[in-house]
Amino acid sequence: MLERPITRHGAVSALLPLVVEDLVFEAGGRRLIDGIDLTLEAGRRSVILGPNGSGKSLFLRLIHGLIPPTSGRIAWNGRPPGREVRLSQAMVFQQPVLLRRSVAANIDYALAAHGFDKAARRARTEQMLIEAGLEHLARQPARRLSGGEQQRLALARALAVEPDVLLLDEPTSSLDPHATLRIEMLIARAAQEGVRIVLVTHDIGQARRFADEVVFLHRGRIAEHAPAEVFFDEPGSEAARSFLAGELVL
Amino acid sequence: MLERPITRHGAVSALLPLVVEDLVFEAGGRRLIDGIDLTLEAGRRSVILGPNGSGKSLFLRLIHGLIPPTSGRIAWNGRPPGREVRLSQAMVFQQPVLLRRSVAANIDYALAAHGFDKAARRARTEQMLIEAGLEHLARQPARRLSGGEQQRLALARALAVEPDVLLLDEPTSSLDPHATLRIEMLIARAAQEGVRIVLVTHDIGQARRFADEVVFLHRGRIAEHAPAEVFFDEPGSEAARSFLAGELVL
Amino acid sequence: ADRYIVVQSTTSTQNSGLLDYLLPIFTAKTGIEVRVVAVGTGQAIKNAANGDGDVLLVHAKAAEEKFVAEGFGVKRFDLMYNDFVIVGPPADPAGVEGSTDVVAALQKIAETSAPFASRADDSGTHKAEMKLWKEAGIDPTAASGGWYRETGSGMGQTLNTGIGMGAYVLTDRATWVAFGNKGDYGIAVEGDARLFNQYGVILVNKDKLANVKADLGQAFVDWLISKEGQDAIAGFEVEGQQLFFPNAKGE
Amino acid sequence: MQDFGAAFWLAGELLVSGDETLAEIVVLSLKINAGAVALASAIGMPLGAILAVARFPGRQALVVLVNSLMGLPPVVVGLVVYLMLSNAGPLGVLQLLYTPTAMIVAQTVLVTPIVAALTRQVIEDMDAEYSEQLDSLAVGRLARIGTLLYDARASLVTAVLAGFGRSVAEVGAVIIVGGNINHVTRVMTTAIALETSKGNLALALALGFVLLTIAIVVNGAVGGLRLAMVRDAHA
Amino acid sequence: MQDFGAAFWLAGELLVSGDETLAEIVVLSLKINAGAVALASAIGMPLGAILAVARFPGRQALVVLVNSLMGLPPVVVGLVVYLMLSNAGPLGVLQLLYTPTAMIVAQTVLVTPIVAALTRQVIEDMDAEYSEQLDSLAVGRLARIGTLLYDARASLVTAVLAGFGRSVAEVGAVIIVGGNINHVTRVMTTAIALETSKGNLALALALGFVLLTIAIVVNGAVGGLRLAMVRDAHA
Ligand SMILES: Nc1ncnc2c1ncn2[C@@H]1O[C@H](COP(=O)(O)OP(=O)(O)OP(=O)(O)O)[C@@H](O)[C@H]1O
Ligand SMILES: Nc1ncnc2c1ncn2[C@@H]1O[C@H](COP(=O)(O)OP(=O)(O)OP(=O)(O)O)[C@@H](O)[C@H]1O
Ligand SMILES: [Mg+2]
Ligand SMILES: [Mg+2]
Repeated sequence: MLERPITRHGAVSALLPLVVEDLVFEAGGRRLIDGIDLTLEAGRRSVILGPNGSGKSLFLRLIHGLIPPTSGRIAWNGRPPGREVRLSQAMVFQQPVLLRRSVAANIDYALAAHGFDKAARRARTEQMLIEAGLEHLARQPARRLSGGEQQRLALARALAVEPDVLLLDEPTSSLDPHATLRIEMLIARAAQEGVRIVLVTHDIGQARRFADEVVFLHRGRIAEHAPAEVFFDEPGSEAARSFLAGELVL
Repeated sequence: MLERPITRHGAVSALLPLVVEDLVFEAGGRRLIDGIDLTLEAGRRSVILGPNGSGKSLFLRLIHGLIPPTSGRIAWNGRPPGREVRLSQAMVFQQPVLLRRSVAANIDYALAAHGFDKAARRARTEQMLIEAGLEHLARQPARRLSGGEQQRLALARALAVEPDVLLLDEPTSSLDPHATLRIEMLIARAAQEGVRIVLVTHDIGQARRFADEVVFLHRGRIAEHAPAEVFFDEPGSEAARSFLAGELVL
Repeated sequence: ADRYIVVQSTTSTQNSGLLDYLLPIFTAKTGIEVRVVAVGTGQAIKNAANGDGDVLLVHAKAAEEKFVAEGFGVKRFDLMYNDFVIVGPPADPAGVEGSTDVVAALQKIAETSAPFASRADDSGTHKAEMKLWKEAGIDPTAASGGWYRETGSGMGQTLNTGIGMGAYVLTDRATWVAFGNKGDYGIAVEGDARLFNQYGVILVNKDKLANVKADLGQAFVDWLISKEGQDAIAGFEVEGQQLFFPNAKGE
Repeated sequence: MQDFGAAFWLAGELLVSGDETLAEIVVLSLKINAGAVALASAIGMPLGAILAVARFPGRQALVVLVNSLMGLPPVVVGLVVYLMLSNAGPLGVLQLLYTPTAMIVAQTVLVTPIVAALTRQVIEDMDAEYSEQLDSLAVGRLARIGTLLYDARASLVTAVLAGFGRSVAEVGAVIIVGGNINHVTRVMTTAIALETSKGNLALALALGFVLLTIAIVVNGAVGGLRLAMVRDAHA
Repeated sequence: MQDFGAAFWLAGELLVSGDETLAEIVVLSLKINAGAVALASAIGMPLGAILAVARFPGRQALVVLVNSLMGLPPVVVGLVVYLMLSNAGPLGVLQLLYTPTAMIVAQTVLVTPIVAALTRQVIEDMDAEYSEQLDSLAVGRLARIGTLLYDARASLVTAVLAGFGRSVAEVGAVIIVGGNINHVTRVMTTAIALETSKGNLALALALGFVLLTIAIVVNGAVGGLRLAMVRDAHA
């Protein structure tokens, strides 16, 4: 089972709060992120909801520092996102990008990038493969895995490096119901151990099970940012109301 | 809205029944599809369920003729799968493969491949974009779409060619709840108009809403093949029971 | 430009600038364009034998006579001559500078194992060189890779190489005088009658090779060996020095 | 070393002076290379794509052969073309020897394997992603090759530029089949070889710099086109 | 045309007879080409990968330059190396002119841009997929380049083979810096050029066939390696 007694990168809250101010991202002649102001405090589990194309993935990539914003500020406890900050973070992409190597080598690679030594890598890789239910596939080429297996591997790789912040972009969309529950438990445990989790999902059930607070994105803006009870029981915005009702949101 | 009064390729049942006999597929030293016997009749909506890595995607690719089986027979109303047969079929892959072209061009391309003439292509592309809620993205590069938008485009492209058989591999895994319902309606209407649908999904709710019959795969074998009511109410196999209960299935 | 002929020639006539000087005079007079393909002697003869030239202009008498004897050429004419010289570095390791006895000079070079760069490409120049070694009673190829360096290249390239490695080189005077990369080299051996270098011109035989432009080619050969052509050759100078000496006997 | 300085000066002078002989040579070089690269691309790209996509016995051997033909010695190609076009050869009646056409033919033979081999690699990589989707769409063989070539066009530019590089730098083949005839078949590289053999090293170098300048201009233009392509290729 | 037949015969005879002079030439050719391709790959691959990945002002210009350098005329490279290594040149003291080492240097200069330009293309295509994931893993610059080169190794084989093709076929540069000296610096291509200038076309062709046979053997071996690579590269 996942042992995570201490985080490798010092105090858990070292990267928090995340403060986003007037964030704008434009591409292809469209304003895709349209002035987002947001503060994420330590110690909570945030879920980002929103219709397809509302900018959830872009938002994660922006705060992770993978793409430069058109304007606005992003600060992790005062530090702009960059390699230093990312060394204490991990992200699971909506579409897993696996290296052209074996399943085990994919995890080992991430560990090496984060400075784990050889012995630690070996042990941790094995442990993570078991957590993700992939131990029987350790020597298989990663890119030949089934969709769900790929997603589990991406998650195992992200958890392996013991991040302080975990950004998850629909991490269970291809998982079977049982695997979904199991992964949710893994994530929940990490959260308990102090990992700051930001989860994008379309699974409202999952959002309900997991969220302390909800950020609802709509057309590149924050339509609502509220504690989970408030959001699910009495959403403040029209867009969120109709989203939860499964109605048309454009 | 989608108009589909007649199918382009003659009698709807021309490709049915699908008869699969003793199908085996091996790769990487493993037996991944392990002796499947199955007959799919016309006029029903089949859902394939099973845990990650049980062989659902491989099975779809096999019957679509995308990969040659190690042994066994596949016959669509007596004809082996091949280009001829595929001309009356369409498949939505678990991970959409979009051409390096615009959104509209992706649909137009599929239509051209299926012999639609220029005027028809124009009209149908526009119609499908509206169906999929992508009309405002028509000129965008397809590969820059959001995950959900990509999945919708792949679906629109598959529906566009008016197939007689539609193979869907988790087509709504990245869709928001509303889009999921909308796409389900599109698929249901196609089914009503006589399109034979085979759907792989991990969304048990979706399976319940949609299935006439369920094929439950487990470790490359058919653990159960039953009418939907039977499967969901009193599953015959241990594996299916625990799958539905969200328990450990290995 | 329909009225043109192709001349297969050695590189010395081209590299020295003779043809650039001569041909416009001929073309102005007759309206016949002359296209020169300047290659190794062997290649020139082979090309002509394939019918890919109308006139052959080389300096390897034995090979030329064979060419005519086999019916590829109509008739061989002496055209002009110049002479070979041995060029060498100022240090003169073999002590041959100022010598007019080429055979003795070669013997000295061999004795002292001073580097000598040979074209070794079966060209007219190379054949002349081998003849001289034979007269000196030496088989230099035994030392190939040692002091005797077979460059397997054209005259210009062999000069570049020889000068680069401080070797003596046998070259025709015309190429040498016009050569642009002399470095600190100078002529070490010259003036021996055995260094005589005869050029010949041959019209390719139309009876054997149907595509030959016999009329135009004949006009060129005729002009070259005419008084006018011969005078033109004599008039060609580089740095105030006459490089070719006409000696056609006329028809 | 003074040769370098002299060569730069000379190159500058040559470029500025608009020397007529030089202009003639440059234009002929460009014509021949453009012709050869166009032909080689027209043959090599579909050939490479077919090799990438088709599955038939002996395919692997053919791939090795095409890769090997990137190492065709220019002199050998020159000789073969010469023997074909020579008056003594089977195509002698065409009277193409010592013409720019002959040079284009020889260059095309040299460049085609390069374009084909590099295209095969690019298309094979792209087909790994597209293959099953195109199968599913029941795309025919010909259309498939067209699709892959079209969608990979931004990457294929480099293959064509590699072919252009070989062609523009090449001397061994064109000097044999062209004959380096002044005003008729003299191109940049044969002129460079000639000046080198005359010992005019500075002039040879200067011509080399001019040639390189031309190559840079061509590559820059193509590079610009490619960028535009990538921009609306949605890559 | 009888030349072709004669050439085939001769080539067969040469290959079978185990002619000593030929063996010497073949061995030297292989040594020089192997050395040059190894050096060019060691320089060109990282260079190409850096060009593919790094973002800095002037990068686009550098890409154009490297692409252009694929069109470096061998004679010019030969001249430049000659002027550097000649006794009058800055590196004259090394006494490398007319040695195999000088030939390796010249070939390396010629081949490096080819490997670099083709590597850039391959790595750029792969980086389009890997880039954000590697960023997310906080992979450092150096490690990133290593990763991309390693994961793309099956595709990079073609780039190296293209370099080998250029190197093995090249004559213009090696004849200038090597001097084509019998028993010292004579390689296949310079031998072919020599036999051509002697008018021994059949022998020249035969040597060409021998060279091509060698190229095919090398490519076949590399192709086999590559297949094994792809198999466990999980591509
Ligand atoms: N590089 C880009 N160029 C142009 N448009 C882009 C680019 N990246 C994203 N977009 C557009 O920005 C919008 C938001 O994209 P994003 O991926 O953030 O959506 P999302 O909220 O994650 O949606 P989904 O639920 O479908 O994953 C989409 O409409 C998408 O088409
Ligand atoms: N080409 C291949 N080589 C080796 N193993 C393969 C190959 N293709 C698939 N597999 C393996 O076969 C098994 C079944 O794969 P498949 O993609 O059919 O699963 P699936 O049922 O669709 O799972 P998921 O729900 O995760 O999509 C997996 O364990 C996968 O790793
Ligand atoms: Mg997204
Ligand atoms: Mg699957």
